[in-house]
Amino acid sequence: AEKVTVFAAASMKEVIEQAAAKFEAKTGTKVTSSFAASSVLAKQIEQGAPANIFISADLDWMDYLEQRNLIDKPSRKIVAGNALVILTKKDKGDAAAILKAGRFAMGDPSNVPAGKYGKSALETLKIWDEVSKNAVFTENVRAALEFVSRGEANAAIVYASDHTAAPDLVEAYRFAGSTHKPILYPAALVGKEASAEGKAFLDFLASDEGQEIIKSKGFVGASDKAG
Amino acid sequence: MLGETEWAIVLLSLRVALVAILVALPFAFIIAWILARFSFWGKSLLQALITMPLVIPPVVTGYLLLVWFGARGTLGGFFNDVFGLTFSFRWTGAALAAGVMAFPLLVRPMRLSIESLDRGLEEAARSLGAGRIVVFFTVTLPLLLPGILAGAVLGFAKALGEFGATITFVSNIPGETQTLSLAIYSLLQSPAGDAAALRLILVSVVISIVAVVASEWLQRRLSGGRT
Amino acid sequence: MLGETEWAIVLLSLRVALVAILVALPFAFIIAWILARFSFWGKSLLQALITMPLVIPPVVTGYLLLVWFGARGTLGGFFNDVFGLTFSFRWTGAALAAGVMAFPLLVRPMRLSIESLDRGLEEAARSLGAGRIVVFFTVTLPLLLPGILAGAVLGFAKALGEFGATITFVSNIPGETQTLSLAIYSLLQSPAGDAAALRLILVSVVISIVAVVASEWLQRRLSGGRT
Amino acid sequence: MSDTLFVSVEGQVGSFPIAAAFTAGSGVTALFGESGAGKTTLLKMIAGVTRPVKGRIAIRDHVLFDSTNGIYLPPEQRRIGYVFQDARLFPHLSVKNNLTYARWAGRRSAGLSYDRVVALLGLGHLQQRAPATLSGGERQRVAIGRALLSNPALLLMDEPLSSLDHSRRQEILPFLETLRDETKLPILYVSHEVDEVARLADEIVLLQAGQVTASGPAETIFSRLGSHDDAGALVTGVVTASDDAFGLTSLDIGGQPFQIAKLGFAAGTKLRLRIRARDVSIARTLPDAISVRNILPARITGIETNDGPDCDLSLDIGGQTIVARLTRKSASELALKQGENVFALVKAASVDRGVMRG
Amino acid sequence: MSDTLFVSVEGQVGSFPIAAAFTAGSGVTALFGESGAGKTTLLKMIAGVTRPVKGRIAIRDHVLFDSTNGIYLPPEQRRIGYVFQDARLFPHLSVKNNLTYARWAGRRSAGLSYDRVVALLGLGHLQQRAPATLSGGERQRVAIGRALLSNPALLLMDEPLSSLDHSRRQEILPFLETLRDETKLPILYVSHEVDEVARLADEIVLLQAGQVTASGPAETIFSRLGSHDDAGALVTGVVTASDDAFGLTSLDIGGQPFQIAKLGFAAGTKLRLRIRARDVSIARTLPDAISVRNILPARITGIETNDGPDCDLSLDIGGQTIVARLTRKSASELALKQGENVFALVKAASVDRGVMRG
Ligand SMILES: Nc1ncnc2c1ncn2[C@@H]1O[C@H](COP(=O)(O)OP(=O)(O)OP(=O)(O)O)[C@@H](O)[C@H]1O
Ligand SMILES: Nc1ncnc2c1ncn2[C@@H]1O[C@H](COP(=O)(O)OP(=O)(O)OP(=O)(O)O)[C@@H](O)[C@H]1O
Ligand code: MOO
Ligand SMILES: [Mg+2]
Ligand SMILES: [Mg+2]
Repeated sequence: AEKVTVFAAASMKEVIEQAAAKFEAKTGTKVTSSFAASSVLAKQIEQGAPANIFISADLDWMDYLEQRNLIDKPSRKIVAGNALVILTKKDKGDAAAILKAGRFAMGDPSNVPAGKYGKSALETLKIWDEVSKNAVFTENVRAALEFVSRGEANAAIVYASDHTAAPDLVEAYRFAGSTHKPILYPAALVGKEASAEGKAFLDFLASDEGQEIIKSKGFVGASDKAG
Repeated sequence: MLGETEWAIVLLSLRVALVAILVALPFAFIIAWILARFSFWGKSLLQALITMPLVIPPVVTGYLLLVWFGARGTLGGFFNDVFGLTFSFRWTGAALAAGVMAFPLLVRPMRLSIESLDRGLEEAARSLGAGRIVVFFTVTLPLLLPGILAGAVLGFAKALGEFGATITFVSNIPGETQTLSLAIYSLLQSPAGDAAALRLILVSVVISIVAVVASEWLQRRLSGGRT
Repeated sequence: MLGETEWAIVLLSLRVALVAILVALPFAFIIAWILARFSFWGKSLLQALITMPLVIPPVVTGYLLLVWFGARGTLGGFFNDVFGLTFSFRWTGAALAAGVMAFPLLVRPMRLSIESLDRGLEEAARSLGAGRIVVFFTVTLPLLLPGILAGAVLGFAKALGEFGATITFVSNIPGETQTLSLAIYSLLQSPAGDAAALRLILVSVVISIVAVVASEWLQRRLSGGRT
Repeated sequence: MSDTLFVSVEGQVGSFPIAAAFTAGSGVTALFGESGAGKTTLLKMIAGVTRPVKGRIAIRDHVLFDSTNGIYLPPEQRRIGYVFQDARLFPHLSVKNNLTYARWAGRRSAGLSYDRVVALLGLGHLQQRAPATLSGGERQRVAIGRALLSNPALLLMDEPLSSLDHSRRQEILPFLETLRDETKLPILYVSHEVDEVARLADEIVLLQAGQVTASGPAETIFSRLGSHDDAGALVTGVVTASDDAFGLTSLDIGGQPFQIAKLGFAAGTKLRLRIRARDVSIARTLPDAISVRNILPARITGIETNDGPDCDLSLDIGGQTIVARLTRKSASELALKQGENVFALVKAASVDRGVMRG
Repeated sequence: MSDTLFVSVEGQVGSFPIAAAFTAGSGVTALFGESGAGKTTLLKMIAGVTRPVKGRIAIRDHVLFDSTNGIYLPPEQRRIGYVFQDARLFPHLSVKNNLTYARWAGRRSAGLSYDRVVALLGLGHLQQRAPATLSGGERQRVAIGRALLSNPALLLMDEPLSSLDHSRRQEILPFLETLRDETKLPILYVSHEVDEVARLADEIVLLQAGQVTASGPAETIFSRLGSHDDAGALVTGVVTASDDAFGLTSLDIGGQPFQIAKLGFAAGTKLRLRIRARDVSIARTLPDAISVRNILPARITGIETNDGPDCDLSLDIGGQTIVARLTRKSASELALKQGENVFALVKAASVDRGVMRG
C-alpha cells in the first residue's frame, strides 16, 4: 500500500501518532508525519512539499492554502476542536484574580493562535487592559507550561489539550466557548489529485475511532464544536 | 522608513547583542587563553563543553537557561541576591541567551590566534621592563586583535540572529525581550506578515553589514603597515 | 540503549552533518582564501554576506532556502536538471541547510589562519621546485590545519545542532529529514517525550565531545613537535 | 669565463627603488653592499619571489624574466637554490623532511647525495628534530643543506654562514669551492665577510642604495672592498712545483718564485692569491736567516698616506701590483720613495687563506 | 676587576642538558662555542626566559635566580637588555615605538639618549617604518637599539653584529667599548667572530655541549680560541710614550719596547695586545733596513708541529708568551730548536686591530 504523509501542527503530534498506529494496523498503509508550526507547514506545501494531508492549528493557514488552490477543497473538514484554559500550580479561582496576581504566559496574540483566542477571551471578559501588562508571550505551549512549572509565571493560558503535557498543573479556569471564536483544527487533502490512502486516513480521523483518540488527548471532538 | 515600534525593536536588539558580546568577550578570552596556553587533563572536554550551545538545539539551551537562571533557578537566585540582576523575562536574559549561544564562536578564533602568537615577542617585551599586564596590553592584545575581531563579529552576528534559546528562556515580550529575530518570527507566523518581516530582515542585514565592514576597517587600521 | 528509530536518527544526523561539512569545507576554504589573500572592492560586503546566515533568524534562512532550492525554486530546478540532485524534503536538503548555517563558522577561522600564514615559507617551497599545487598540499595546507580544524569543529557542531532552517526548509519527516535536533524538538512537544528527548540530547552531547576530542588529538598529532 | 648569469632589472619594494645590472660567470659572484643596499631584494627578484618592473634575467640561454616578452617564470621553474637570509624552515616537517623537500615535493632528484650534505653540515643527529628546537646555527645549516639538495642551476646564498662559528665555516667554505669547481654551478653570494668573499669570489658586484656601483673580476674590484683593515690585493700565479715533505706549493708570479703553505695543486694550475697589505713588509737589503719565505724584488709605484699612522705602498712585482701597509714612521726611516727598488717580504703562512683558483 | 655577574645553572631544553658555571667582571665577557653549544640557552636562562632546574644567577648583590631560596625574578625585574639572536621586533609597532618600548611600556627612562642611539645605528630614516619592511641588517640594528635604550644593568647580546656589514660593525664596536668603559655595564657577548671577541672581550667563557670548558681573563683563554687561522696570543704592556707625528704608541712589554699604530693612550695605561701567530716572523740575526718595527729578542720555549705545512713556535718575550707560525720548511732551514734565542718580528701595522684596554 502507498504511504500517507501528514503535515500537522505540532500540537497534534500525540493524536496523529496514535491514530497513525491504529490506521496502519488496520489498513497496512504506513503514515509518516511532519510536525511543525502551521505557518511553516503551509509555506512548505506552497513550495511543493510531498504532503498528502495538512492539519492546521487554525483556520487562517488553511485558508491561505485554499486561496492558492493548493488543497482539495471538498475534502476540507474540521477534525478537532479545543478549549481554552488557565493552568496554575494552585487551586481554581477567578480568571481575573489569577491573572492579576502576577506574570502569566500565553501565546503571542499577534500570531500564535492560542494567543489570539486568549486575548479575545480576556477582552470579552473586559480584563485585557488590566492584565495584559502581566502577560509573557511564548512561541510554543511547551515553554508556557515550563514557565508555570518552574514558577517563573503564575499561570498559563493554553488549550485544554496541552494539560496532558503538564500533569503537575491544575486547570484553574476554563474560558467559556462564547468568549472567543471557536477553536478548530481543519484538515484537508493536499493537491488536486488526492490519494485514496490519504482520503482514507482523513476519514479515519473523522470516524468514531479517530475522534475517540482525539478526545483522549484532551481535545474536543469535531462534532462537539465546543471551545 | 521604520515605525516607532520597529525602531524600539532595533534598539533593543542592538542593546541585547552588544551587551551580550561585551560581557561575554572577556570570559571567552580567558577561556581561549586557558585552552591555548595550558595543558591539563580534561582540556578537550572543556573545549567540548564550550561548543555545546552550538550542538544541542537552541530550544534545549533555552530550557536549561530557564532552569538555571530563572527566578527560581540556583544561578538566577544567586545573581539576583548578589548582584541584584534578574534575567527572567528581561532584556538581560535575552542578552544572557545571546551571549551563551555566541560563546563558542567567540572562543575559537581567539584560541587560534593565541596559539599562533609568537611568544618570543612577549619575552622580548618583558626583557625590556614591561610587566605581564603591560606586555599583555602593548604586545599580546594588539597582535591578537584579528582573532578577537573575528570572534566578536561572528558572536555579534549570532547574538543578533539568536532565536530559539531566547524565546524559550525569556519569551517574546514586546519592548522587553522581543528582539529583531523574535519579531521577524512573529510576523512570519501570520499570513499577512511577510512585508513587515521583510523590512525587519533588511534591518538585520544592514546592521550586520555595518558591523562586518567596521570590523574589517578596524583591523586594517590597527594592523597598520604589517604585512 | 538506543532503540532502532533512535539509531536511525543518529545515523541520519551524522550523515547530514558530515556531508554538510565535507561539501561546504572546500567552498568555505576558497572563500576564506579569497578574503585573506586578495583586496578587492566589496570584500567587506562579501564577508558580510557570508555572515548572513548567522544574523538573520534561522527560520528566515529556511524560508529562503525553501523558495530558492525547493522543487519550484530556480536553484532547486537547476540542481535537479543538471545534477539530478533534489533538496526539497530530502536529507540532502537538511545537509544543505546545515551547510549554509555552518558556512560562516567554517570561513572565519580559516581566513584568520590564512592571514597569519608566513608566506615566506611558500616562497621557499617554490624555490625548491614545488609547483603551486604541491606547495599548497605540502606546506600551506598542513600549516593551516589548526584553522581548518577549528572551523570544521565549529561547523560540525552547528550542523548537528541546526534546527530552525532545517525544519523550515525540509520539514520534520522521520527517516528522511528528522535529525537529532528536530527529533528532540518533537519529543519536547509531547507530554511524555522528556525522557526520550533527554536520551537524544545526551547522544548529541556525546557525538560532539567525540568530535572535539578527535579534532584536538588530530591537531596535536599533525602539528607534531612544533611549539 | 663566459657569462652564465645575466641580470638587468628595475623595480621597487615599498619606497625603495632598485635598478641593477650585472653579468656573472660560472663561479662565485659576491654581492657586496652595506645593510639596506638592496642585496636581498635583488636575490628575491632573481629567484622569482619579487617581480621587477622591467628588465631581463637569464641563466645561460634560459630566460627567467623578460619584461619585453612578458616572460616571468614562477620560482619552481627557475631551478634556483635559495638560502634565505632568514632560514625559512618548514615548521611542520622534521629536519630530514626539510632537507629532502626538493626531492619529494619538487621532484628534483639528481645532484648531491643526501648523506654527503648531511655529513658535511653536521646534521646527522638532528634529522628527526623539529625546526623549532634547533639553535640559530643549526637552523641555518639545515637551510643551506635544503638548498644544496635541490639540484639547482644557480645558487643564491644570502649571508649563509653569518650565524656559524669559524670552524664550521671553514668546513663549509671548501665544500662550496669544490661545488663551484666540480659542477660549474654559478653562485651568487651575499656576505659581509671580506675573508669569505676573498676566498670564494671570482667576480664581485658592489651594490649601493639599490644601484650597482661596480662589478667585475674579483681582482679588479677587490681593492675597493672592505674596510681599512682588510685592504689587500689579488695576484695571479702559476703552480710550478710542490714540496710534499713540507707541504708547500711553489708558484711563478710574473717570473718571481713564490711559496705558499698549501698543497694539492697540479703544476700549471693558475691560482689567485690574496695578499693583504698588512701582511707585507719591506726591506731595503736582502734579509738573511729570516723565516719569511717570500722575498720579492719590487718597485714602489705609489705611496698613499692618510691621516692615520699607516701608509700604503703599491708595489710592482713582475707586472702585478700588491700593496704593503707600513707605519709612516718606517716608511720615513727607510726613506722610501716612488720608483725605488726594494724587497717585499710576504710570509708564506699568511697567504694560505687567500688562495683562490683562477 | 670584581665579579659582577655570577652564573651557576643546571637545566635542560628538550633533550639538551646544560650545566654551566662562571663569573664575569664588569667588562665584556665573550661567550664562545660552536653552533648548538648552548649559548642562546644560557642567555635565556640569565634573562629569565627559560627556567634552570637549579643554581644561582646574580648581578652584584641582586639575586635573579636562586633555586635554594626559590627566588626566580621575572624578566622585567632583571634589568637585562637582551639582543636576541632573531631580532624579535614588535610587528605592530613602528621602528620608533620599538626603540622606545622600554620607555613607554617598561618605564625605563634613564640611560642613553634616544638621538644618540638612533644616530649611531643609522636608524634616522627608518623611524616611521614597520619592521616587516626592514632589511635583515636594519632589523638587527633596531633590536640592538631597543636593548640599549632599556637602560639595562646587564647586556646580553646574541650574535648582534652577524648580519651587519664591516663598516657598520666598525662603528658599533667602538660604541660598545665606550659603553662598557663609561657605564661599567657588564656585557655578555655571543659571537663567532674571533676579531670581535679579541677586540671587546675582557673575559671569555668557552661553552661546549652545554658545559663550560674554560673561563677566565681573555689573555689566558684567548690562545685556545678560534680556528687555526686565528690562533694567537694576548700580551699586556704599559704605554710609555706616544709619537704624535707618526701616530704611534710605544709600549713596554716585559722590558722590551714595542710600537703599535694607534694613538690616544696616556702614558702608564695598561694595554692588551692581540698578536696573531701568523703575523710573527723569526730571524736568527737582527735584520737591517726593514719596515718591521718590532724586533724583539725572544727565546723559543716550545715548537709544535702538526700535519700541515706550518709549525707554531712559543716564544718568551720578557716573561710573556707569544706564538709564531712558520712553515715547517723555514723552521728546518733555520734549524730552530727549543731554548734557542732568536728575534721575533712583529709588524706594528698588524697589531692595531688587536689593541684592547686591560
Ligand atoms: N626542544 C629541544 N629539544 C632538543 N634539543 C634542543 C631543544 N631546544 C634546543 N635544543 C638543542 O640545544 C642545543 C643548544 O641550543 P642553543 O640555541 O643554546 O645553541 P647555541 O649555542 O645558541 O647555537 P647557535 O650558535 O647555533 O645559535 C642545540 O643543540 C639545540 O639543538
Ligand atoms: N616595504 C618596504 N617599504 C620601504 N622600504 C622597504 C620595503 N621593503 C624593503 N625596503 C627597503 O629596501 C632596502 C633594501 O632591502 P634589502 O632587504 O634588499 O637590503 P639588504 O641589502 O639585503 O640589507 P641587509 O644586509 O641588511 O639584509 C632597505 O633599505 C629596506 O629598508
Ligand atoms: O716563510 Mo714563513 O714561514 O714566512 O714565516
Ligand atoms: Mg638582506
Ligand atoms: Mg644561538
